[in-house]
Amino acid sequence: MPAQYNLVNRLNEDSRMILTTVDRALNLARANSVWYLLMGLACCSIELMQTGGPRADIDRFGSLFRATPRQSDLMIVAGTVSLKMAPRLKRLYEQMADPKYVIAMGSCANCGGLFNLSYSIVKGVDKILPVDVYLPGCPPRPEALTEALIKIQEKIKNERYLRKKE
Amino acid sequence: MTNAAAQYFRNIKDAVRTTAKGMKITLKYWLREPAITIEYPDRLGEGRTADDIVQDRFRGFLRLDSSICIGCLQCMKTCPIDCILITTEKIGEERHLTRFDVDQSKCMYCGLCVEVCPTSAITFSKRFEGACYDIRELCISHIHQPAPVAKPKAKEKEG
Amino acid sequence: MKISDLIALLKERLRDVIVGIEEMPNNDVMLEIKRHDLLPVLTTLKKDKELGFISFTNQLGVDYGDSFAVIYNLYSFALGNKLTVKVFLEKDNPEVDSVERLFRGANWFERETYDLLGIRFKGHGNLERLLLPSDWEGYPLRKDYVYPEEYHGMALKRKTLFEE
Amino acid sequence: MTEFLSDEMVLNMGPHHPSTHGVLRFILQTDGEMMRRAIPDVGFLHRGIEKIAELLPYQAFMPYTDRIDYLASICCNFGYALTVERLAQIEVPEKAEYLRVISAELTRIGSHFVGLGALLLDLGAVTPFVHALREREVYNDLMESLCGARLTHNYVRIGGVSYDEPPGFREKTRRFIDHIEYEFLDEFNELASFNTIFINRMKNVGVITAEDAIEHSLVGPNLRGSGVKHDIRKNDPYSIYNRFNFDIPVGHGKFGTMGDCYDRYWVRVEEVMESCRIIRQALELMPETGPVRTKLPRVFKPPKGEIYVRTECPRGEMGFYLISDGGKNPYRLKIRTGSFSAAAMIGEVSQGVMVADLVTIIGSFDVVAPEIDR
Repeated sequence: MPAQYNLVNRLNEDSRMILTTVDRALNLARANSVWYLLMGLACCSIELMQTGGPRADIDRFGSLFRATPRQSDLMIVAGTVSLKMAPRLKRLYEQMADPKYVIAMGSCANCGGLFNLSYSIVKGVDKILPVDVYLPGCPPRPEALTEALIKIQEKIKNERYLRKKE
Repeated sequence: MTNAAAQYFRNIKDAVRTTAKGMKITLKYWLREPAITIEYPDRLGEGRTADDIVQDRFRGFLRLDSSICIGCLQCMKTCPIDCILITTEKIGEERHLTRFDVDQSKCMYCGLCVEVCPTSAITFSKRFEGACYDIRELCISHIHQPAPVAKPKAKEKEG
Repeated sequence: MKISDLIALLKERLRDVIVGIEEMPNNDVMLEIKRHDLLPVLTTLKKDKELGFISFTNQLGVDYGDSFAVIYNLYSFALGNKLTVKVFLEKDNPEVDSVERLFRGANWFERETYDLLGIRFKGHGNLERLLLPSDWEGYPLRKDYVYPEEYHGMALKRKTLFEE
Repeated sequence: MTEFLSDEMVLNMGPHHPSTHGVLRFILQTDGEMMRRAIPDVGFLHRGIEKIAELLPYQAFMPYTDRIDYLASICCNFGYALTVERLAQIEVPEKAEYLRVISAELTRIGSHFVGLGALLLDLGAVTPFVHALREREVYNDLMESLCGARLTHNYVRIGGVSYDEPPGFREKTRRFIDHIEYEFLDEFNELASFNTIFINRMKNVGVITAEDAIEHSLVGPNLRGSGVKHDIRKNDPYSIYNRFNFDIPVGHGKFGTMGDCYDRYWVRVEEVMESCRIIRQALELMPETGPVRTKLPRVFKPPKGEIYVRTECPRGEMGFYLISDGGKNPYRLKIRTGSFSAAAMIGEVSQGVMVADLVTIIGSFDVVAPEIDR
């Protein structure tokens, strides 16, 4: 069993033993049920669909797509965000319940990518949303998206969820 | 009345038949060997790495062989979105490459720079994994200390 | 139909209004007409039994620097021929009759041309911006278009990673 | 605003809605379950590709054509390359023509898989979509071995193609199309196309007559679904399509009225079979060796002139109107796409149907958002 799945391996190091354990247990549950919002905007949406498809099968990680922001934890911004779409994207992000994460999938979402020459594109989704993981590729392979999801899971596992307000 | 009853039973028969058909197809793929799913990243199969699941010509991250780069700046000029930055400097007698950065977050993996390179110094690797928490990590430097550029003529003689 | 035959036929039917007619590459005929003749000419092209250009395939606007042009691509199922109709417009008053009533498929094409080039179509039922947001300023496909700096507080420039 | 009937309601659908196939928005004016009007609102993916074309050299614009219709990138590549070649009168090597046709038809198959699968997904049948995606993975591997990318292939170049076929490509392609034609489509039809519920939802919905279809500039499978036998590959043959023997499938009212959603769906299924036929013939005829690319000058300048070239994409006719002023960049490039007029048509045919049928109609037109907005 990999180290991060072990709930009590830091029993002796941490003085706040019980609290961290609850944190870890919670994080384990959270990390393995990351439901993502079906935010397919452009070319990357096909790869996003194929990631949920039979070969990459992202369900293995407990992730499945939701069409509504209210039920999702992760927003995969898959594609080019135009200026007309940006306010809608922001609203969808605001509708998601906390804690929420964002993957900028592909070059366009990272920094505008090949549409840097265009007049109607948001140059990078991090201008309007806080992005957790950047994923290069145009479009990234399903395996690359899987890797990004693992990065999100790692991030969730390292978070101290209950002590956030301190 | 009898008509309606006949229709009712026909519907039941139809439902059973179509469900059985669907289940047959599902069963066929369920029992299929090898399975369609590639269990990236944990179980890729015997001795396989992430590079083996992509095809030979896969256009992944750009890679530079700085020993044969002649510093002609063709790739930088041909890139439509300026995702390559090269600076050269004259140190002593020879021209040195001082900077060869590729912005992988912006790159569209079109291959124009690879096609235009006269010595095939810039090529595609099979690497596709590059997710990171900070976008600055995706700006990849290929030159860490000034390296002398290769001489095009010398290269030709070798070839 | 052969290109030369089509040109002869068009010359016969539209004797008075043709400004220029020439052969284009790819088996196409370019017919240039004046602005106010557009609607009658397209009506003739569509309604004429022999010509029968009933398919409206494409429409675009062009900024030629000193003038605008609207180009229509038509196709005739009966003849199997393509036809390109071109109308030049003045730079300061780009306005032309709408053909939306004649070809219903032209509706969105005209809206798009209006959106991106600012060419107005007289008689169009719903001439609004189609692709860009309704509060967008300027017409992007004009040659003298200057990219905006920001839109609703979103800066449109981004530093490259090399500068950071 | 006061003119609203008491039981009328305005409903917003999209731009982020799973059944609108990308970012497409509809404003629905409904009366209970009946729909009075549906007004499409597009432009959520307007990326200004036509402006970008004016800023880039001819060769450098090629990767952008991939993104016009990401499901059929080779067909778009093909159309653009053909336009420039016809204007500059560049000869394309024999083998490159075959590789182009094979890859374009493969793309058509892959694109229709998503189109058909997504339509079924919208109607609530998730399984056929997953089956279609599974076959698409095989197609993706095939294309990846040919040109190195799964989706945005960027394979066709002005004056040829970028790579020769990889070893074993013919064999793999043959196996793939055999599997599609003789195994997968039968299975798919059994699973979905001839399902009673599916037929009942599709037939007599969104009927378009042939006259209406022509009047509204519909193209491609949407036009053929209404019974108009018009295919650019036959009527205005480009490349080497006139060497192959294939039929144009048209709708004929298989279960309901001619020109309904089922006809448009069925035309696509039959087109997949026709594409398989073309690929099989092309694989037979393709020369073993030979150059695949004409050498062009590094700064390529076609002569001054204007040209309009149409090609048959999976979503219908794709036309490139190119104006060259003799410089190294295009002066103006207009891209006419099939989805553009189809999206306009959705608003017209969805008057007076049920709200749930709108989803059927959108799916049956198989629109792709970037093709509408460009």
